[in-house]
Amino acid sequence: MISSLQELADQFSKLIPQDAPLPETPAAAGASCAHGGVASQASTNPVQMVDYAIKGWHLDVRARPDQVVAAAALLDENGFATDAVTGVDWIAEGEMEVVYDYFHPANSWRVVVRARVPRSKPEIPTISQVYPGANWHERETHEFFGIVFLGHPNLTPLLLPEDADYHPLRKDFKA
Amino acid sequence: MSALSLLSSGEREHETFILNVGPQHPATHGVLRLKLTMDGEYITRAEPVCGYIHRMHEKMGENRTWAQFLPNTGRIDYLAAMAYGHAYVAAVERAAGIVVPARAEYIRVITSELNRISSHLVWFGAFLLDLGGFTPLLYAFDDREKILDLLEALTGSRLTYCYYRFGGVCNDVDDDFIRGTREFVAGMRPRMKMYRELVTDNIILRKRLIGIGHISAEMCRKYGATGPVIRGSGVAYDVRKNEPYSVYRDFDFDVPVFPEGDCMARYLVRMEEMVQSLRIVEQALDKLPGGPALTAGVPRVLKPAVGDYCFAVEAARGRFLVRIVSDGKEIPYRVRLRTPSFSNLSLFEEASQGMMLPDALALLGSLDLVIPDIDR
Amino acid sequence: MLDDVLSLARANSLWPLTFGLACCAIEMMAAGASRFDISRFGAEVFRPSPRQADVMIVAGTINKKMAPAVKTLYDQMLEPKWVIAMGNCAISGGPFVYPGQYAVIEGVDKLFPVDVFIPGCPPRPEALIEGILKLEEKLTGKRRWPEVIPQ
Amino acid sequence: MSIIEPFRLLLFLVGIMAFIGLNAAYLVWVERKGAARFQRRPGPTEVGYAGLLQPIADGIKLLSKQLHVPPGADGVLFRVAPLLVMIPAMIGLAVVPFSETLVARNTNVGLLMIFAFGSINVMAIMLSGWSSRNKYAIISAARIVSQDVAYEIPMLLVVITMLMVTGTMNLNEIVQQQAGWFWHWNLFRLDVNPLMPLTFFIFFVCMLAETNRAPFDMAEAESELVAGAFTEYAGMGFGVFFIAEYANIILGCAFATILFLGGWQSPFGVWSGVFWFLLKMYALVFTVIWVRWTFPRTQFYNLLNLSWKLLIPVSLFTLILTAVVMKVLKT
Repeated sequence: MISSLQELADQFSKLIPQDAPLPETPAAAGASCAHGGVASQASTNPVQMVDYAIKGWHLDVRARPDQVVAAAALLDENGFATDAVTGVDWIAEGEMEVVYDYFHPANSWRVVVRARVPRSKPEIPTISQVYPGANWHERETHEFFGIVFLGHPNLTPLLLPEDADYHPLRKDFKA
Repeated sequence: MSALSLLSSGEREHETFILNVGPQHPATHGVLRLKLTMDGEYITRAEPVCGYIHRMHEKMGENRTWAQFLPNTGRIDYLAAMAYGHAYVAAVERAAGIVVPARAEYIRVITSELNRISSHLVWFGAFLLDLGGFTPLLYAFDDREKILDLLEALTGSRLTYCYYRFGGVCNDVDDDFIRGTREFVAGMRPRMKMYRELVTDNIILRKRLIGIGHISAEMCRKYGATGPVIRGSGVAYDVRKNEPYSVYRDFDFDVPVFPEGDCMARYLVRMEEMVQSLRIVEQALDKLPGGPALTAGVPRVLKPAVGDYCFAVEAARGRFLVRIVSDGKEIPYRVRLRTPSFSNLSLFEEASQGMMLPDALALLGSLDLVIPDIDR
Repeated sequence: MLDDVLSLARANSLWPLTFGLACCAIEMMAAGASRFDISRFGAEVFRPSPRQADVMIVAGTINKKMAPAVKTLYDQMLEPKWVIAMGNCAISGGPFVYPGQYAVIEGVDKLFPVDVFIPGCPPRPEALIEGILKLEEKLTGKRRWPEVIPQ
Repeated sequence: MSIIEPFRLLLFLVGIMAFIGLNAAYLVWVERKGAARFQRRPGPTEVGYAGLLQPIADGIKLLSKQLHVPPGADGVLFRVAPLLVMIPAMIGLAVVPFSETLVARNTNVGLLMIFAFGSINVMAIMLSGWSSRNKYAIISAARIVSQDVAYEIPMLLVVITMLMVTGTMNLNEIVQQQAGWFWHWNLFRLDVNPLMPLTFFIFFVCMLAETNRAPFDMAEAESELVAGAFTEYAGMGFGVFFIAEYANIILGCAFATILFLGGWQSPFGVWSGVFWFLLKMYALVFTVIWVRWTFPRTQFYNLLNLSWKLLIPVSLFTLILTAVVMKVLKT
């Protein structure tokens, strides 16, 4: 159990070493200062403390897709609860971002973990075995963005009709 | 596997049947559908099927300007629309760096808490209706109408409020509202006592709720269940205390917590929350500062700074989180609405294992679901 | 003569289907509650089974996933039956219609015939009562109360 | 038997049918008005004076609804069930003495007859649930059988207790034994059964459960089983079940009045007559309605637990107690 967010940030730094650069496409590198949110605005450090009053969370973690399960397990050990899983379609950069929100039931801590997957092959491992509550969020993200959560037990549409084969929240979606 | 066990599993399969509860069913409060695999009256598997009232709120956010999305916030959770408007407005204010006057924050707290009481009153009535008691519903609606009168005079609508604006609220409160609210608070306290005597102490109700539908604190954490559900499981998690927003720091109120984790605990949490909301409203009226209720000079077409921003509030059903992504244009790039009912319902499948049908419906009622809040 | 008696009886005993879709359903409940009390017109007998209901109050948005279920409910209701479209969503899709929308049915009259439309988002309970009175008027040809014309 | 006896019986039969129909119609009105009063609203006011024509409008509407047998249902049983459900109430009321002379058939086994035919009620509702080919209806049918079996037993034990106290199965004689001031009523016969009020209470609870009224309305548990066994019934089929429900309440309350409250006897020992019988019966009916709009529904298994673990042992105990007390008093 951690006693402060700094401790958690240190553990995350160990989990996601800074020297391993994130796989960034040239398009993303060019557009990141325009779109990428706080993490890409500043340094390359994937683990950053953020001002809660400005952003609404404390710790921002940029992970590779294969690190999100380990990140979820670390947060689970430290008593965090799953808040939401969602996607953002960065069509200009050819990428999709999967955003994991966490809150702590006993403290005021908020952690955001984000990972980017290429738009052409949007696949990311599921965290539903760590947090069963992420199951539905991932189903929803799958149906709205077409992001495939590898290993998910039941990746069927949740809110759209059972036979829906469209992904409405993609930016290039036309009804 | 022996032939015998194959046979018995096959027979067991044969004995269960699938019961479709909903989309039109009196107990699902709307258009939720439950696919229950039943063994007699016992539920072996309960699979909620949602989406029957999916209304594209998140996609609509990407199709209209920041201000044009405001009416949508009133229609996600129509019972506690104020808190939803609050979260969205505050998230945009955070992104655009708009400062809200103190008077507006106080008015937001007063209206949100009144709305919370009215939402809990509807839950109270509908929950008792699930349990087969019809009369409390009408008593609760009686009290609710008084709140609606107050809010209607202030906001112009009875249910789907669109009252908050970027930088404040659209109408300042007048003396009539303040006097009416004080009268309501004074009149509501004896009614709470009456509800306790009439309903809470009823032996049949207690038999139906105590020890039924147990949800552990760990399960709440794993599923992200919040609001009265997690507080009924012994965790004092309340966004108003854990991540204090608006002016909630200024008020003296308690977070009711009951450790049992059964339907009765969740019932008592909500009943107690109404009392606490009355306390907050009273204090806010006492402390209500002067000044404007809307910041002047907020542009009609807003272009918040680039980046993503969150704002979480304690809605009547739990933690409501708005995550907005702005690309510096007049239209949001993405609006993500994390609704409490969605997470609260997702634990139903695990929690209802092996329960009997009436108990499972009591559990469902105690989660206090608003279906458009799940489907969005 | 017999027709008159029948339609008079039917008009005075409109049992609605317990069928709430969205926001308007709360106002429908409010119309049944003490302040507005549609039981005055004998219409408070909300029947959860479509077989026993006479009038379907479509109170809310119908999306493409829900449309087959609503259609089934309408088919399961027995003649004579009526439909009240309550609220803008049931009339036209209401605030949820925009070019390129993918989920909402733009009006319940796309699915089956509607007798009375009640505008509003959501309509007030008084409006629902007026809608029921309009339906009675449609059945009997007579209006129960003189219409109030706003000054 | 005189020559006019068959005509007299026929007249009574018609009278009983009219009585049931009128009562069912206006008890619905009383229930709707009463519920409205409990809930601080006016209730039906617009259809006739104070909504008095409301039941007639409902009745005509139900009669004029489309007839429908759901596809896949057992057509014969589906149609027969509403007819069967009326039988016990009709036969029961045929032996109920409304006053000393106002009784269709004064038989020596009236008590037995009511119970012998009472079970048809259960069978009819079970049939309706089973033949509807609807899962809610089947669950409801299963519930109602186990519920009525569970509640028949304590009710019978109570009736046997009363049988020992009165020593006759003739309902007319039972009432005549209770003549005089109200402490002669069986309810206050503490000398033979010190737990007599409790026995009455058990009888009343069992009667609520037998007639499927709240808080024991498992068969038509709206928030769980839509409309229970009657989910698929429409129009007059549903209307008949509605009437039968009230007819059974009337029968149950009439029976309680005869067994415990002195039937047509006046509480003051003079001016006895049918007026007193109706007054007592309607007071009980009103209590039934009152209970419905006050309490939530019990769970199904609590209902069975209540019967098997509490009511049956207690009613057995009162039975034995009565036997012992009577034996001691007589010797």
